[in-house]
Amino acid sequence: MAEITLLNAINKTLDQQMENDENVIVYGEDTGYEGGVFRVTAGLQKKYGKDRVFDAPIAEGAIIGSAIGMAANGLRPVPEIQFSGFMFPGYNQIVTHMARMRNRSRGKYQMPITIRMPYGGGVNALEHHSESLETLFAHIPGLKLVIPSTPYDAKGLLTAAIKDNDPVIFFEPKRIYRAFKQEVPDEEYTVPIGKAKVVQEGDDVTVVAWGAMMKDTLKAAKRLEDEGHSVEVIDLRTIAPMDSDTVIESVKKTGRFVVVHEAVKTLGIGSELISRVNEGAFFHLEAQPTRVTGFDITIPLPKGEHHQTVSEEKIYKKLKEVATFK
Amino acid sequence: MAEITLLNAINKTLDQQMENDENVIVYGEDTGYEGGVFRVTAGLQKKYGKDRVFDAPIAEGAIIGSAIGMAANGLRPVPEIQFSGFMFPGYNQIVTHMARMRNRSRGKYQMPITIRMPYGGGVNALEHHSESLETLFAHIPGLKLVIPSTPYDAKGLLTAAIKDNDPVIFFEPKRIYRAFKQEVPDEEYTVPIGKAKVVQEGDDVTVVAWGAMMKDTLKAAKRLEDEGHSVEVIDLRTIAPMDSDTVIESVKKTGRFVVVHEAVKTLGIGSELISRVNEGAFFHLEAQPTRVTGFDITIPLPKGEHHQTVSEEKIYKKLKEVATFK
Amino acid sequence: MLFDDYNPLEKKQLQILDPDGKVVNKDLEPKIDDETLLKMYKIMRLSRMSDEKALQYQRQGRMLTFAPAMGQEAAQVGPMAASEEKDWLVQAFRETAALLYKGVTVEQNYLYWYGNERGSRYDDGVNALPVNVPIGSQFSHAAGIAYAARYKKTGAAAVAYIGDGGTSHGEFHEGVNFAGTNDLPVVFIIQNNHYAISTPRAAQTRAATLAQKAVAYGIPGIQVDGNDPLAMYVATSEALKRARNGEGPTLIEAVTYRMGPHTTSDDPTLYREDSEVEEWAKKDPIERFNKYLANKKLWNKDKDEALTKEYKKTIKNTFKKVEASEHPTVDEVFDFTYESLTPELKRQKEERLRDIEESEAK
Amino acid sequence: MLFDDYNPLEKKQLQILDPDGKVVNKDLEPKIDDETLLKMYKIMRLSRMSDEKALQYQRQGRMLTFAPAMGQEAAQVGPMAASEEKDWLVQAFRETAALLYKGVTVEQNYLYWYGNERGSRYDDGVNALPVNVPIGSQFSHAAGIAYAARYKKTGAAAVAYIGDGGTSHGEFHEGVNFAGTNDLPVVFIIQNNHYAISTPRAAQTRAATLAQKAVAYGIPGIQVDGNDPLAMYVATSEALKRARNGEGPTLIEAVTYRMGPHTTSDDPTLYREDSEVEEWAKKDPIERFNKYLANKKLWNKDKDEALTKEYKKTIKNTFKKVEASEHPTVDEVFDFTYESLTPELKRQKEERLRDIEESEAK
Ligand SMILES: Cc1ncc(C[n+]2csc(CCOP(=O)(O)OP(=O)(O)O)c2C)c(N)n1
Ligand SMILES: Cc1ncc(C[n+]2csc(CCOP(=O)(O)OP(=O)(O)O)c2C)c(N)n1
Ligand SMILES: [Mg+2]
Ligand SMILES: [Mg+2]
Repeated sequence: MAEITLLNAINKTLDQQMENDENVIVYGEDTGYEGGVFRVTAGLQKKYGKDRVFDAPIAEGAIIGSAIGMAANGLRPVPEIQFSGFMFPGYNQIVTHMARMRNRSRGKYQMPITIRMPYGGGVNALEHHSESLETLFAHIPGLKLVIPSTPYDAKGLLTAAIKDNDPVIFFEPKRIYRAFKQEVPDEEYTVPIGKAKVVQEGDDVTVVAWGAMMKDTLKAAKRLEDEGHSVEVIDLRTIAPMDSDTVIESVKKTGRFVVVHEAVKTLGIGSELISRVNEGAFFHLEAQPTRVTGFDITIPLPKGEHHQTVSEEKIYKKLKEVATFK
Repeated sequence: MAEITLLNAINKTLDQQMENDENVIVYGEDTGYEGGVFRVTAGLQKKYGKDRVFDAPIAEGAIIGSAIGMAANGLRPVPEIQFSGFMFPGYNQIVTHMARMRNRSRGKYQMPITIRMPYGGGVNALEHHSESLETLFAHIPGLKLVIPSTPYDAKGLLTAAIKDNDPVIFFEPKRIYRAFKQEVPDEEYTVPIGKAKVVQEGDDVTVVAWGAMMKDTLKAAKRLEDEGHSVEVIDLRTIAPMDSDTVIESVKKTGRFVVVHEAVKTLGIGSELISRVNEGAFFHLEAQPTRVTGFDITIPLPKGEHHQTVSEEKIYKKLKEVATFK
Repeated sequence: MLFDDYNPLEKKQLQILDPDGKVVNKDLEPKIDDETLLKMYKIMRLSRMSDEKALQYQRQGRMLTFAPAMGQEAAQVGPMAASEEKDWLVQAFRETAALLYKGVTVEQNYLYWYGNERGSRYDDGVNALPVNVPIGSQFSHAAGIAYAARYKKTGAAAVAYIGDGGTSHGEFHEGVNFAGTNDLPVVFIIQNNHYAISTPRAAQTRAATLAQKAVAYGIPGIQVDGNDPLAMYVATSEALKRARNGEGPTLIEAVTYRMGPHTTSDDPTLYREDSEVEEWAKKDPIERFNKYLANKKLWNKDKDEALTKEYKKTIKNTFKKVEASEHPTVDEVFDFTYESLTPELKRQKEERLRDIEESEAK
Repeated sequence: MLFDDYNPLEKKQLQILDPDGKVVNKDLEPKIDDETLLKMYKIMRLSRMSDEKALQYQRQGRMLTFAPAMGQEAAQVGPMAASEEKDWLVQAFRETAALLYKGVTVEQNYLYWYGNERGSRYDDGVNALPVNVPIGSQFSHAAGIAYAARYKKTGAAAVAYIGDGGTSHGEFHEGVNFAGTNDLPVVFIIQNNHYAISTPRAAQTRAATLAQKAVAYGIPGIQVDGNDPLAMYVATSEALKRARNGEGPTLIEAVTYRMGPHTTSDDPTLYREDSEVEEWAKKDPIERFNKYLANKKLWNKDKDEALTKEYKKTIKNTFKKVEASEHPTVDEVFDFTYESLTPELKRQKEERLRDIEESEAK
């Protein structure tokens, strides 16, 4: 068991899954020879050959479309989209085919595809490199969407995704690719898709976050705990299918609810969580359920991005407001 | 002033706007010579020539992309997407450029583009011809989305959309294209974008719907009224920017809230409305805010579509449940 | 070789059987065994008759919208006869004859257009993807299938269809290019039936032929008389040979004509002249092939009449069966969203079942 | 004519000025006035020097990620010199030299890559779209601009850029095809700099040249020595003539080389040999043009040194100005989402202003 980064965990998991299952194929733009612009797939082509790890032409439609064909013919492709902001040219394939092929063929063709894509802001990036597009996947029946916040979960969720017989979008929080290390077992294990994780139990308020926002959320929660409030922190981990049951159970206990995400506010994942909390725990609510999110604007270029950032401070303030509401 | 259908109202509005502004250009797949598969643009090419009304190759990316170029160079294009389910190949242009060009160029290039597309189910159509994809537009900063439910509003909203200096998605409820006629003034007028309409005042419960669902919602409300409940019915009309203020005011009065839409439940427009109602009228709520929506499944082909249909009966039942909740 | 001889840039078009059923290109006449020749003919007839009958039913309000293949049967049956069972068919949405040849039943095909997904679950062993409605998006599926076939060394290739209108789509480009760079075993067939709904071929692209688009991908392209089943057979055979040899994809343009409406929602008289349709009727692929078989003494009028009678009956019975079929159940519309129901979908399904119960109780 | 003589299918490539600055194709040497020749040279130098300096700043942590145009200046300056002020530049994201020629300032360009949208608001009258990050998506913008130009009879054309990698994208296909069917006044220029990040040109497509992709759209295509500013000038002039004559678009492949990293986030030593870079250094467009101007007695060492000195100073001062520039304000990040703020955005903006106030109060 070694201490590794989230990025390293993904690399090792791909390696392990390729080792264990010859049907796993990895490709994308610059994914092969170079090992990806973030080096997530580094070393794989050398180890498994060009047949299993290759560089695709710049054509997200063909990258996802070919994965659909591969899956129909028995492979388990793990294509990479270089940044989630560039998934749009492949979105037609994702929505109109990948998410529907099982249903369309009444189960004849399943789609064991895992699409990896780095997402999220805070890295001083160019336009289209900082988006958080959870909603565009979670709204589509037939898709699953997972987001790890730790190296351990990255391995477990990616392993589960690759073994899943349904298409899984695997969002990689690139801001914390190398932010910290964690002990990750060498053996294969899965973290179940569809199960949120109660990271910290508490009684006064429930806060839900995921991905890169977990760190800031935990810090904000810590500040609140230091001030004597008990905070239940949930890492949603799977965005779709959303484990609202775990969240609702928690809110039934705390009566207060805050959801945190980088994505824009309107129709962000927060809107659905608030609706489900309403549906499941309305009469337990002691304060209005609240979201801490990005504003409804285009992610600014780096010198303006701080205006859009969901900071620890912002989360802390909202948590406090909700926890102390009377 | 003549009694015309919603489809006819759109046709006449396009005609009038082309007449009044030579910068208005209409094109799309089969939009020119034939006048569209629904005949919405019938007669326009003959009247205004091939320079202003033409048939585009089947390439939604180029249809929207060229509209972006036209708009940057001073025109007001009104492209048609044949069915909203086929907007995906153009979605990259919509999200990554059309919605952002004003911001990216800090106001130098505005995007006065109106994209028309028929949407919604209930017409015994093939796969991908029945979708309700509001969320995919309303979630994107920089886009506007309007949906008329009557011939009068169709003309007023389309006129406003074409005159708007921002990109507007104009959803056409094809199920009611020819369902009924209404008096529509010949003169130019606008229905303001961003303003919901209180169609019917009431005190006991607020129900919000739009597009083809208005008819069923009004019928359900009528049944409830007949049983002695007073129902406030709001036609949202503009989905983005969402006029939640009107809805919140109403809920403050009624204390009860139901939203109705054809789209799937998870992250449908209902989720955002419920969240905003929470944010704006939480302490007025006497029952949990509720949604009547499609299920989270792929729209079935015609022989199974009834399973997914949001029927008058379903709306009625939910309205009654909420209105009588104690 | 064939592809060098028939360079689309030199305005060459491959024809073996002329509209009168005469072999005009003896050297290239393929050696197809009698059984296969008869199967080709019969499938063409079955496809045509099932389309015609469905059109009738549609006008009676008994069938829903569908896309008839009438006129394009040769462009579909030729390539299917040239390929093997292990090869994959990746259709667009107008490939009735190709599907029937591949082993899909008239019943399945009818059931699908009748509005039931059960009809697009082809039997195991029938290597064909379901109808693909989003124009252009299927070519990369074919590339992926071919990738998997090569990787698993099954020796199979993919045969993929698109329309003339579909060639304008970005995903056409991406799919062929992806297959090209990877030297994948795919045969890409464009059925140029001269229209995309109302939009004529000329409005799709300035290129003189669609076959010449192959140049963009560094692969061979050929224009073929798409109403000539033998020419389609030969071009596809050559392309499949290349594919299996690891030489990569080929692009075939089948020049044909859509004799019927785009779909049953379409009124072609709005945008094309009857005279044009009549001209093309003279080049009908079925009549042409009938004469060829008759010349070969493989077929005659009596046999033809018997076949017509037989098919009439089976088609009628099939449609009755389809009309009597159970509509999609609650299980069916919910259970194939994922491998297993999510908790939320379970709740929603229960809600739907409750709704049905309540409305039935009334 | 030119496009017939230089058919990419015959493996022809247009060159006028060889790497030693010698005119090897006297017949085609364009008659460019001295002022323009000097402008071309100076812009190439300015572009190169501003890239080099920004790379330095970036290594010091003072500049953010950007995409240097080093090595590709001729492919950008030639076409801009051949076009008129009214013509539109539709860039990809590596067109520093083209932008500078078009009237964008080094300050604006720096400011943009420094992470401020203000830098992509080019002055009124500068007909150029901002940087286009999504690969391939800009070609249809050029088609639309050209459509509007023709419709309004302004006589303007659009000159659009894409990379070799970009040609694989579906939107490349759709954009060129759309322009083709409409005979629009566009010149499409592919800068084949041999790499798309780490991916070599050969992995993008099986086509022997990128110019031959023109065949797919029925338009002329030509491969040009992209490090030769005169050849680029001539090819673009001819293409613009066609465009203005209503003859439609042209596709130009400029064969060049990216001398620097893809962006400053990239390490090219991971995927290419130094020897390759050195080979291309010998074909440098600026040295070549310098020699040409020297031969013409338009330029000399003294002038060059003076220019270097001047540019060093202005670039340094410019960057200082950019470093000292105000970061985007709350107004700026909110107010350009729509023409006017929506009620919800107004609330959100107020929230942001309150947050700032509160944190400043601390
Ligand atoms: C992406 C997309 N856009 C639009 C449509 C609507 N549509 C259905 S068929 C068709 C025309 C197709 O023409 P062609 O490719 O020539 O095939 P044909 O119908 O002639 O067989 C169109 C535009 C669609 N199905 N998909
Ligand atoms: C749609 C899309 N996919 C991926 C990317 C990431 N990306 C940025 S530049 C680039 C390579 C572009 O190569 P090329 O077109 O040859 O241009 P060059 O960088 O060589 O100028 C890629 C893949 C992107 N910007 N857009
Ligand atoms: Mg066609
Ligand atoms: Mg390149």
